[in-house]
Amino acid sequence: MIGESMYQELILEHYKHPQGRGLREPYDTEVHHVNPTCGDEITLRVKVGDAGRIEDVSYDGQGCSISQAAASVLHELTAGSTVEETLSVVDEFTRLMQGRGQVEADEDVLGDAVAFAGVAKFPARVKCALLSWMAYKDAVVRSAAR
Amino acid sequence: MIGESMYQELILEHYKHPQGRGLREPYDTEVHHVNPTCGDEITLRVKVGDAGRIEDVSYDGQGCSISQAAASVLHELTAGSTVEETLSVVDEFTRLMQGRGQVEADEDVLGDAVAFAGVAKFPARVKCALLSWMAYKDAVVRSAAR
Amino acid sequence: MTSTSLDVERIRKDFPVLSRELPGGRPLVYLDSGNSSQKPTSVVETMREHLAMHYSNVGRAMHVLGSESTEAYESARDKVAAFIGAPSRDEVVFTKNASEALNLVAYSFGNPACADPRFTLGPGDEIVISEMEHHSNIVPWQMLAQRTGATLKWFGVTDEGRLDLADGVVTERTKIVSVAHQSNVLGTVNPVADVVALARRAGALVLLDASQSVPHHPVDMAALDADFVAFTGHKMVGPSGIGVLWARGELLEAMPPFLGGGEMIEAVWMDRSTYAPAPHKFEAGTPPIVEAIGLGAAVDYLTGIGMAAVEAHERELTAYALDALREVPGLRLIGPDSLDLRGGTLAFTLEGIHPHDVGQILDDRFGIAVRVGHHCARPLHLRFGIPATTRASFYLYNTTGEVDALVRGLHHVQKVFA
Amino acid sequence: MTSTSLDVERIRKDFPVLSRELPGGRPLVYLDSGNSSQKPTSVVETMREHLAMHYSNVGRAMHVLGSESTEAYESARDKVAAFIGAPSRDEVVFTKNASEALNLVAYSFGNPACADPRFTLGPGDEIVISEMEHHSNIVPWQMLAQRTGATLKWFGVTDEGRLDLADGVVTERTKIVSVAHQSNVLGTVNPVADVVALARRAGALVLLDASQSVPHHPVDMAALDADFVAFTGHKMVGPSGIGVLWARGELLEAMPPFLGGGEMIEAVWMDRSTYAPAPHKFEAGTPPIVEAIGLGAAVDYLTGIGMAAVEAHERELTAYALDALREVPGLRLIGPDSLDLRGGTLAFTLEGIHPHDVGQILDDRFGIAVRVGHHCARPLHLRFGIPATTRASFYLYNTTGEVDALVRGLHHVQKVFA
Ligand SMILES: Cc1ncc(COP(=O)(O)O)c(C=O)c1O
Ligand SMILES: Cc1ncc(COP(=O)(O)O)c(C=O)c1O
Repeated sequence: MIGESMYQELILEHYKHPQGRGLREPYDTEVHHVNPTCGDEITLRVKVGDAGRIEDVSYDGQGCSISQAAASVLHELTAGSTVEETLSVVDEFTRLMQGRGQVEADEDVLGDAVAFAGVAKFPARVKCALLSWMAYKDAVVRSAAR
Repeated sequence: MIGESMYQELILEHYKHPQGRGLREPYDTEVHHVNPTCGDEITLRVKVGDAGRIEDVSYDGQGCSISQAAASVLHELTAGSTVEETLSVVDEFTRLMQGRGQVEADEDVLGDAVAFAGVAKFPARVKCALLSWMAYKDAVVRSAAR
Repeated sequence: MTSTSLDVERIRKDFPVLSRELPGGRPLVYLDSGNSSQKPTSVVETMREHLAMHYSNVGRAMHVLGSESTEAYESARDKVAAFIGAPSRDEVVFTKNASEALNLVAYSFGNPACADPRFTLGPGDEIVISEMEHHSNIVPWQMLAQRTGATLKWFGVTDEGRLDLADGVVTERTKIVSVAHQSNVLGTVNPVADVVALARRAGALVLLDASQSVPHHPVDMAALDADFVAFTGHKMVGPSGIGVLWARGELLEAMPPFLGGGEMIEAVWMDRSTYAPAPHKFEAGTPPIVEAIGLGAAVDYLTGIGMAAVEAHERELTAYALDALREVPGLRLIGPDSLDLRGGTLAFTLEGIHPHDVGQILDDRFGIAVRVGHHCARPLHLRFGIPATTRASFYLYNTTGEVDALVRGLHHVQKVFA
Repeated sequence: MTSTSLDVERIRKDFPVLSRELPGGRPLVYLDSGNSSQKPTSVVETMREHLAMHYSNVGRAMHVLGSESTEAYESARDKVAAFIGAPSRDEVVFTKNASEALNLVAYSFGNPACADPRFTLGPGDEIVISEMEHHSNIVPWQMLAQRTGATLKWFGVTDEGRLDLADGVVTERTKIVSVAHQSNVLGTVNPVADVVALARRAGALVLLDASQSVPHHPVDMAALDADFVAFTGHKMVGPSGIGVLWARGELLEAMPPFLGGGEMIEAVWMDRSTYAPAPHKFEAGTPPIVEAIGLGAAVDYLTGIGMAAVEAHERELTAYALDALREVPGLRLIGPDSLDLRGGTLAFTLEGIHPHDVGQILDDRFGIAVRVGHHCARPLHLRFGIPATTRASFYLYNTTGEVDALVRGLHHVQKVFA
């Protein structure tokens, strides 16, 4: 009972109908991240346009509902934002996830991603939620470094 | 109190006045044994004469009263016996020492060595009592093998 | 239905956690003993009592506490030796877990300081493992191959989840064959005699990873006829922090030491050392004293129940569970689906639902603890083309009622993700 | 006289064994904490409670018990990191004891699979230790030298029992300098800053064996400025079966893995693996879970008392004991006889009486537990031309009354052997 709150309708919805899934061209950087605890994997591509505006985040992978839904939510949240804006959302999301359930989520910053708040109570699942977000951060940092 | 019985007068006597101590010529075999737990060492020489009669057991070493007294008692017990006779005393002594205090000593076989019965209750000291006796057994086995 | 072999209700009372109510009022249904088992009160209390009232270092100490600890530690070795039918107590080496035991053996190969031809290893020489191994029986050999230039080879696994003892894997160049006695995913019990025969013909040594067999079956070193056997305390109602390597005495003598330090020596000079005889040669430093004593209590506990009865009980549970799981739509069992040569470990996938989600909902909703993921056997999962499975593993304290709970739980999971 | 720094009577109540009556009605006078310390109730009960009610495997398990165990295990790491002032919790690696930690570092040198120039080692390269080391900081380096052809060198020890940092020992060829922070025989606290400066100038890494310092002094990783620090749980009121390696994160990253297996990997294929980041990279298999949790409780206990207070108390005891032992005829102290840079470990010989006999009679007659022998430091004893010493070592629960008992005991021993 306790934790079923983790499986928010919204998460199941994104899992069943993932947004922006599939690897697309063109892209600046492609990264591949793995969660060794469970074998979940994601390949993620980022295309950054003028003025640091994200043009596309495309991805493919395998994993549980949490990791898949998190990627879908990430795709939605990044669309049309600047790298800088998205990185502050990533930071807030990371803070929420690593807060062991003690951190209050900032819904204004997180939007739909707030649905993952329940995951923070399950240390073993935090990595699932973060997989695509960490991959994204890695990808934009590498893009910028080029 | 309990264990002071271990320090029988006889043991202290042998320790203070060791019998046959010192390395002598001639000899058939010399062995060097070490008790790594405490650093006690013994060098022991055996000279076997006709009909398997022990002509001399000479030794030198350093160690606690138990190990020194055991060597002295060994020297006395072997003098003039045959290898075969002494090995059965060694076996009985070993049985007593490894008996964790549960074994009844056979005084007829062991003679003075029966004074070490109390040592068997102290596993860490058993090796001290056995050091010279094991060295002796090793030496006569090697003598025989030559 | 209750088991005919064991008085499970009485046994369950020995394991305090099994009566625990989890947050939210869920009872605990612990089906994760293949990962680590629960501990009976006798083990917990033996450790507590020793730590509180009799503890000191072993071997080196010569006072009352020292002899009490040494006596208890060494008698744990006697108990383990008797439990596994070891020809000699001196063949029982205490390690921190099965992984250390496996690494210890791996590190004894290809060590330039050891000239024994059985343990030399270099380019051209071969190491043989299998595709169903736990990472702890894969990675040490990969690392050994990297250090020495030797070649790592492996037996495949059949679609049914059996070891494929194909020709040509073991050759004249093979120095060591290291395989699981029982797979921690498939439940498969491997044909030890066949593996040993193959290895002997090639002149190779045999290591059995018995981490999943010793806790669940009567296992006898003499009957197995392997050269090395590794297992771990925490999976056999013993504590964490203690494992066992059994090896033929003659091999322990030939092997170079692994960890250097206090207690494993005979004499030390600045520039060289001589080593103590086995088992101490392989037990450097202060050993897991209280953990070994706890393992001794675990072995007493299992012996009191009887390993044949434990095995029979798990067999009944497994038969029951195989039948019950067959009824779950979309469930694919990974591993043998008959009782033949298999233990009580059932790994499966549910069509369209990630094992993570299965495990989490079983836990969240019903307090059912299963393991999800690749169970430290990623290559085996790659072999079956799946990233992960859900695994239920049974032990002496499990009931058919718990199997029923699992099946109900799986139906619920399917409803959530429908 | 009672200590002014600590409420020792209250502390003694935390250690149940200290109230124990030994067979024959002797009280226990435990002066062997340098060998292994006693455990407070809080440590014993934390372990009991965890084993009985919260136990499961860590990391890999994703159910309630799994997250309780993981949380407890990882928070023990946080506690240890805070206790030693580690810049990052990820620099704290759990091992089974200090010996494993020291071997882990030794095995990271000269591994053909690691190209990092700091860790390559071969003929011509040098390893530097000292003559006052514990066997656990000698034998791993002898074995490394044997495997690689490198040369083992060492600092001598002065007659007073100080490290002799003579010129020419550390050279350009030195890759690693590994010395004790505090000697387990002499009590000497070594000048870490000088050793580190010497090593840095030569471009060598520095390992400190802090097995005897971390339990007795406030120790801060940042202040020490070494590269590696090893210590052990059982000497710091923690359980057996758990040790710690601290190392700079950057070095942990550069080092090859030591033990291979579950949990230390990122991904495994049959022919290769990638590894998890530190600390997990060095924690193969099921770790000593309950033992780490017990060490966490030990650290909480020591922190509650305050390490500065522990240090001050031991200093008082040492001052008192140095004075008292000076009065025993024929007693020769091995080690510094002033309070300067020394801890509460007093090793000595009694003219004409073997330490074995001293120890046994102290125990038999008075229940006084001291250690006798070479204390796993045989080369140091060879250096002083003696086979063995008697060693009294103090901890937070000892009293000046116990020092008096020791002195009375020694007088009795002399009477027996007069
Ligand atoms: C200075 C020193 N180093 C290393 C060790 C080894 O510690 P452990 O036995 O826990 O491996 C000890 C204690 O035995 C010690 O005193
Ligand atoms: C088959 C098998 N081998 C080895 C291991 C490793 O055991 P440990 O984690 O105790 O080192 C396990 C369990 O984790 C296992 O199931």
